[in-house]
Amino acid sequence: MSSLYTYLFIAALLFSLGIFGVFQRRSLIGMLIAIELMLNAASINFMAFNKFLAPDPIVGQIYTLFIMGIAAAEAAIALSIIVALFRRLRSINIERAQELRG
Amino acid sequence: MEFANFPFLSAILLSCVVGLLVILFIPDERKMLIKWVSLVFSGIAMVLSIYLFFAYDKTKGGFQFVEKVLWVKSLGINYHNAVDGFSLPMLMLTGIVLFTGVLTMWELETRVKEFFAFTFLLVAGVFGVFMSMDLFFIFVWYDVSLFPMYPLIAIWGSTRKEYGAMKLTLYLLAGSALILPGILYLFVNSGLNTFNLVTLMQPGTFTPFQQKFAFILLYLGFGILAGVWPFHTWSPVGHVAAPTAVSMIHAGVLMKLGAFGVLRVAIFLCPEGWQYWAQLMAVLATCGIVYGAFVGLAQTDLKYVIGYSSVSHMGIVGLGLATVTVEGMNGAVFQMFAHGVMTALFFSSVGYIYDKTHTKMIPELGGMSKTMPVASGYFIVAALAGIGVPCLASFWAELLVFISAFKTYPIRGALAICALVVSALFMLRVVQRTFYGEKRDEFDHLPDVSFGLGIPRMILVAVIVFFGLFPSVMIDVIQVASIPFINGLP
Amino acid sequence: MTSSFFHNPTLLAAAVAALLPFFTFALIMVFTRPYPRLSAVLSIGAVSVSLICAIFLLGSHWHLEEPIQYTGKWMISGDIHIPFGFLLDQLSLLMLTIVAVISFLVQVYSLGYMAGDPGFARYYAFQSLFAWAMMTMSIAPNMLQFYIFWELVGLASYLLIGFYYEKFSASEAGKKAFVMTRFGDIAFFLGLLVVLLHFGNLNIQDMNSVDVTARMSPALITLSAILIFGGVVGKSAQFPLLTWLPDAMEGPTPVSALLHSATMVAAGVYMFGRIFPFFSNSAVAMTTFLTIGTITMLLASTMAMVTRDIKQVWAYSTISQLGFMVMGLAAGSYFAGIFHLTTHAGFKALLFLCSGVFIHEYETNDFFEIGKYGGRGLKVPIICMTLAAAALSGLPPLSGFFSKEAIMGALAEQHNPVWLWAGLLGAFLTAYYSFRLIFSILFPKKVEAVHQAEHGGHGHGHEAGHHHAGIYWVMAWPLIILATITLVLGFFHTPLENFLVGHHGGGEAHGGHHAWLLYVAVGLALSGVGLAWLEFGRKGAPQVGFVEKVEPISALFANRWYIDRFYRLFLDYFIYGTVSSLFTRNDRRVIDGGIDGMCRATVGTGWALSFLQSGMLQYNLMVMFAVLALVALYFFF
Amino acid sequence: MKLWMLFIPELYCLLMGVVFFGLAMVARPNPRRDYFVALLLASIGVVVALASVKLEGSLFFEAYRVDLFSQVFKVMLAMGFFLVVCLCTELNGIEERHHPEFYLFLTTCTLAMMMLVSSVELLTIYVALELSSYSLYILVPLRRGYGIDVEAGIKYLMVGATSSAVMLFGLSFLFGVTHTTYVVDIIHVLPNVIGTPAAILGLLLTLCGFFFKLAVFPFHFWAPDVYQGAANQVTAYIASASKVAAVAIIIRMVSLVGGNSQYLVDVLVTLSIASMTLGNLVAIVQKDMKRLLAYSSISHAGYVLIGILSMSPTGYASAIFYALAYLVMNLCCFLVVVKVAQDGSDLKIAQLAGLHRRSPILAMALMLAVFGLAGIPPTIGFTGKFLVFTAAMEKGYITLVIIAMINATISLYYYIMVVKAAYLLEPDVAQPQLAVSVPTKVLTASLVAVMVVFGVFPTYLLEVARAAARMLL
Repeated sequence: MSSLYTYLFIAALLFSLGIFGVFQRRSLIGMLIAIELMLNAASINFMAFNKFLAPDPIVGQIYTLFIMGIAAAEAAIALSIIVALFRRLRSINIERAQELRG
Repeated sequence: MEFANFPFLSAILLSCVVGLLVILFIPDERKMLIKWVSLVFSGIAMVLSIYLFFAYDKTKGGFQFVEKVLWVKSLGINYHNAVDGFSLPMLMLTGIVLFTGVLTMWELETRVKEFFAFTFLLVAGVFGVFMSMDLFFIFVWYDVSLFPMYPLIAIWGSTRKEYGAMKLTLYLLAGSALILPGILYLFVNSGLNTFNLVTLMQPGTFTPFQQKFAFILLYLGFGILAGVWPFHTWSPVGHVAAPTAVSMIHAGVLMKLGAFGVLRVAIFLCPEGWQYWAQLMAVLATCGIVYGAFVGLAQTDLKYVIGYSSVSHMGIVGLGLATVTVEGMNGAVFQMFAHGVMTALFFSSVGYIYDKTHTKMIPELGGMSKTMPVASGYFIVAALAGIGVPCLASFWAELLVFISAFKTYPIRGALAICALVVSALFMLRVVQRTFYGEKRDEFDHLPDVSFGLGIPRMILVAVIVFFGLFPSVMIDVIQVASIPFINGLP
Repeated sequence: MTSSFFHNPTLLAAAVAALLPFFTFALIMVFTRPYPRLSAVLSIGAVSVSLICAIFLLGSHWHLEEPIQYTGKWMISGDIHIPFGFLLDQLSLLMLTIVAVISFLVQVYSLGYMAGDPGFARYYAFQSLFAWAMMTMSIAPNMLQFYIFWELVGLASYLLIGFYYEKFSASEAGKKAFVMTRFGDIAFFLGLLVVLLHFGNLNIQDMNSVDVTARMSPALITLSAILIFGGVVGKSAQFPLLTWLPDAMEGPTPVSALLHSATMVAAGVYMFGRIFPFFSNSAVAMTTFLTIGTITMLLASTMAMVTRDIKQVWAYSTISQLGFMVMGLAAGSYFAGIFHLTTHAGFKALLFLCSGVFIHEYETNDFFEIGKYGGRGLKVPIICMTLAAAALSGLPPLSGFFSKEAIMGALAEQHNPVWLWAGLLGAFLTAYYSFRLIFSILFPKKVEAVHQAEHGGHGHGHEAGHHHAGIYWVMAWPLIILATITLVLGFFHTPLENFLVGHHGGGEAHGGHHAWLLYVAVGLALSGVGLAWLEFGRKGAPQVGFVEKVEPISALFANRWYIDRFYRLFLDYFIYGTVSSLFTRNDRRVIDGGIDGMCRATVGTGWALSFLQSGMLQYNLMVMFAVLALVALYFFF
Repeated sequence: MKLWMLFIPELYCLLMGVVFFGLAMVARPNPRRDYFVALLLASIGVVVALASVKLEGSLFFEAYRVDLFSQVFKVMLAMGFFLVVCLCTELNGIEERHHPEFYLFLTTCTLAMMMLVSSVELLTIYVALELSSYSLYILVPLRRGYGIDVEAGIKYLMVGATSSAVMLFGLSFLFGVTHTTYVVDIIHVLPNVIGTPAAILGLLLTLCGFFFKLAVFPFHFWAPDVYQGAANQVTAYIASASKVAAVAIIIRMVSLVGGNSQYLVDVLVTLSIASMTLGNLVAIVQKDMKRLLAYSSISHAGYVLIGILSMSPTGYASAIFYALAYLVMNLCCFLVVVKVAQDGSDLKIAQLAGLHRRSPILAMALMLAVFGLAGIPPTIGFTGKFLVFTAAMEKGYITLVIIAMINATISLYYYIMVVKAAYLLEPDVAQPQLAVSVPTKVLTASLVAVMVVFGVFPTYLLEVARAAARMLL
């Protein structure tokens, strides 16, 4: 069971779920979480490839750590903008933000 | 010649560019100063171009007054100017039309500075195309000469000016959308890493297939500007919208740019493609001749009439080029020159009439010969030249083209010749409706062309008559280029 | 070359005769337009110099053996050589003289006729242009040069016919003349091109030599001959292009005189004569020409029988006489045609100039009116006109008699007698309509005093008082000279024949062969005169012609057999209504509309695509991933 | 030479960031002071970048390479930064107390991009890219008083975050296929395995992140909204400097393939045509100047891709040249936008009416810039297009070139509409003369001069671009 493809499959599933979440959630927070899922899929990939294929054993772990850190920063920025949006629209529903188009 | 090393060609270009810069630094309010500066610089350009025409050594032939400076080494681009029998008449034409155009716009009062600045930019481009021997520069100059048309028409024009200007500019630049790929195609396939026309035109540089392919791209691209049927509709619309001097330069010179491009780039580089597509060229040209004449018959706007007559006359140029004969080429180049001068005269007199009466609709005019005998006289001379009356320049051109066309394509040639009746009919119809008949009282008080404003028109008439009486002055120069070229064909 | 040029009096004279009027034209147009008198002096001076040169040339080459040809290069382009030069042979010398004489007389006459016209200087400029074009054409050595000046003749007549440009009908007539003759010219040009391509040369002497038959197939010769003859049809107003000529009298009367006698229309017949040997290579073509000439002659005669306009009568008579000339030439008699051309030039100019005096005096074109106003009071013109009309009718011993007899003789040589009968009928009709006019003026119906008084009061305006006598005599002298020519020219029949065809005209037909013909022809002419007398001349004559009594025929004739109507309809419905408007609509809708439609479609696509950028973020993301998926799919398939 | 000297431009940016951070700490806002400090520092930054052009070497365990390619881009970035700072005389779109932060984030973004162009290791690339993106995410909603800025900001962020997630996923595959994260090693391995689905998927997904930066279709959706929503100066920065960095990194990534993948070429051709066409067509119907420029930037992304997809040294060189040309022309346009909309509002095209009277020099600059964008000689824009097309033609992509030229013609339509507004239309209400200060005039004139002079004499820049492109291989 524990072959490379298992992990890749899980990662791909996770990634797809993330994409699905991005499409499906109207709440900005929900979309943000979905994006985190996609990032995690990438992390799993890195780890799996590192474990099964790469000569240097720690590259994948370093990547994952970095991804986590950067995702945290991203979440912080996103949340701050979401807050600003909430102040203006009294909502964090993306459907409300449709002023720019065309 | 002691002046042999003086860069005459660059001097012509510089007189335009320097004129442009000087005008840019003159304050808007000094209108007279701007006009005088324009006159002086355009005069220099004209004198130089006429000098070149007569200084060209016909016995030696080939490219003369060569100037060559390496420009971009890695792409093989040179600043390379030279003239031969084909470009000399064109240079002279440009010089004359520019000078007379500047004089024609002497009464302009709105946004004078910008007008002359754009005009000089445009003309610099035109001169550039005519003298350049490098494909890159030909294309650059070509585009430079096109885009000032937009502001020139849109700002100073008349009937539907924005529409006309937009249509013209887009249409013509769409043509360059075919030219650039064509040029690059040739550049890449030559494998010589050079844009130099003289190097590329050596026989055997391109395979027949490449020539056929590139030729059609270049022919259509340049042909749009030459008003090749059915890509001609920008021309009447644009002419109608444009102000007088711009119409003069545009119909007089710019349309020749297209035909010259076909000659200089397409035909020079792809002679086999030329021979292959000549049939098609002849068909389109004949269509243009016949069609232009018939459509001109139904027009009620003076400028539309001239626009369609241009389509018809440029068809003659196309037909001449399509014959692949010495006479045809001579006739075509001569026709470019003759038509240029003639159309300039046309537009300058129509422009004057329009300025004074504020109409160019034929039904609203009438009896203008009584009201403005001189202005009408100039128009009538132009109309007669347009009909192809002997001893006016375009007669010879048409004669040569028709003889060679009849020789090569009897049916199409005969059709084109028959269109002469129609063109006579529509020209005379216009002359009759506009200038003859009862005069109209509402135009009584309008002044006729003054002596000063008459000068440019006199120059044009003199040129038409001079080359009508002494066609060999022109033909001898042209065939210095055409005979070796045709003889060198594979 | 220049030195030899100046030492050779022949060439010098030819050059001066041909080119001087052009310089006058240029001078007047550029410099002396504001000075009418100076312009007239210049123009008349030039034409008189030309006249002197022409007469000198004619005199010094009366016994010319070989034609003198001088050519210089005008333009050479590749294989096409367009020379400029002179071919002096009998025919061209004769023509040169005719043109010079008539031009000179007309210009002198115009001093009186055009006096006070605002366009006086312009008039003389155009006259000079006309003279130049015609004379240079006459002596052209090469058909290309011939064609070029042929066109210029057309131009000059356009300018002169439309001289009174404020008058709609005048400018219309000018246009009509130009376009209709242009129609013929196109055929002419095409014919020349056929010859040029297959024969390789347009030198008149070469075309007239026997080389042609060797180098061109008979079919080609016929084709090119018929095409070239198209030019004659246009210029000489032959059927079916004959309707421009009657309208052309809208120009000043002296112009009509010039046009109808020695220049414009004569050019056509002259061209026929010029390359007569070439034409006679093709029997088919010659028969065609004969037919055309006959039809023209008869049609024009019938038209002349019903009109009331003095100038139109002469115009129709010109057409019918041109028909005669073409018939004569086509029947194979070179001399007959040219001789009739010569005599016709004289008496037709006379007729028009006389009419001009009447018109100038009474300011009407209707000859019944002129008669009522007392036209016969003007002695010189009426005598001259009667004389000329008699010549026109072919009454002996006037010039017309001799030339017409020559033509009849030639027609009698034809196998088919139809041509001769047609010719005789024509002669009868000619006599009838000429004298219809003459008698109407001579013996008007009861003169009403009112008209006289009215006329005397303000009939012909301001100039009547002061310059009347002077102007009258300026106009009268040319009449007298022409009348003299008409009287005596007939007796130069034999010398002229010797001059023209003497040495190589072996098989020429001669009036003498058919003595009976002479009597028949004269008899018919006289009976025509008699009929006219019965209807118009005698006391209490009804002054209504026999044709006019039959309404439909009269209408048919008066409307020129509806040829004009047909052209009008053709122009309106076919050219303007169908071709031109179809093309225009195609241009606006299809070609231009297509371009505009493309532009609109582009903008429309842009507008449609802008909805892709919906405000909804997730739709955008979906598009993004969808495209990504498509790209990935493309890889796998 | 010390190793840290290779890092000087970045260090200098860091220093600038520290200064602005300090200024942000100071309580009382003083826009004039902030502006002059920024201008001074930015101009020195250009000098520093120029001075370090010749440096070569590598840092951080080979993860960071300093060569002509990267240094040229750094100079462009420093120039772009400097020019954007020049536009900040009337920074009315952003609240005064936020000015130091504005400069701070501009600086960090520039720093990140400088690092991006030098990065030759996947993680470094990722980090640098994210840093630059995050700075921009914050800059966009900084605008004051306009409801749309936050919406634009959140859309930017969401699209950006999604794209970078996709890119990361792709990076993981690249890592999996090549077993390394160093570009140098990938260059050796990748061409051999580029036929495999995993490799191609990895590369494609990786490129998504960069396409997002460059606003290539279909990753362009943020561009119009962000251009319109952000403050004018921020938009200017996004439109110019950020695009240049994106071009650099895309060149770097595509060159990994070594020209072996027809599939990748097809994809790039498709995307390039789609970008050009979509950008040009939609731009036609725009009313807002910045939105129009956004769509124009989408189409220009397509043109740049033509150079890149040629996958030849000349192609990369032409793309570099094009990026520079685009930087200059675009900044010139934004200069006019900023100066005409002095209150920091959005500029409608109709508001340009009468510009030729209000300020002839701005009108002329606008016309030249716009014609340059349309690719009309003798501007640098034409030369850029010419080079790009030449490169494509050398590979025989004639259809692509013809389509691109037709697109250029279409684009001319809306560019001319801009010129028409500036030169032809008269405003409904008479507008006062625009006060254009002398420095602005000098700036305008020099931008125009650069556009024309390097359009006519492209040799020098072209040689630099070629030398830079040679560094890649």
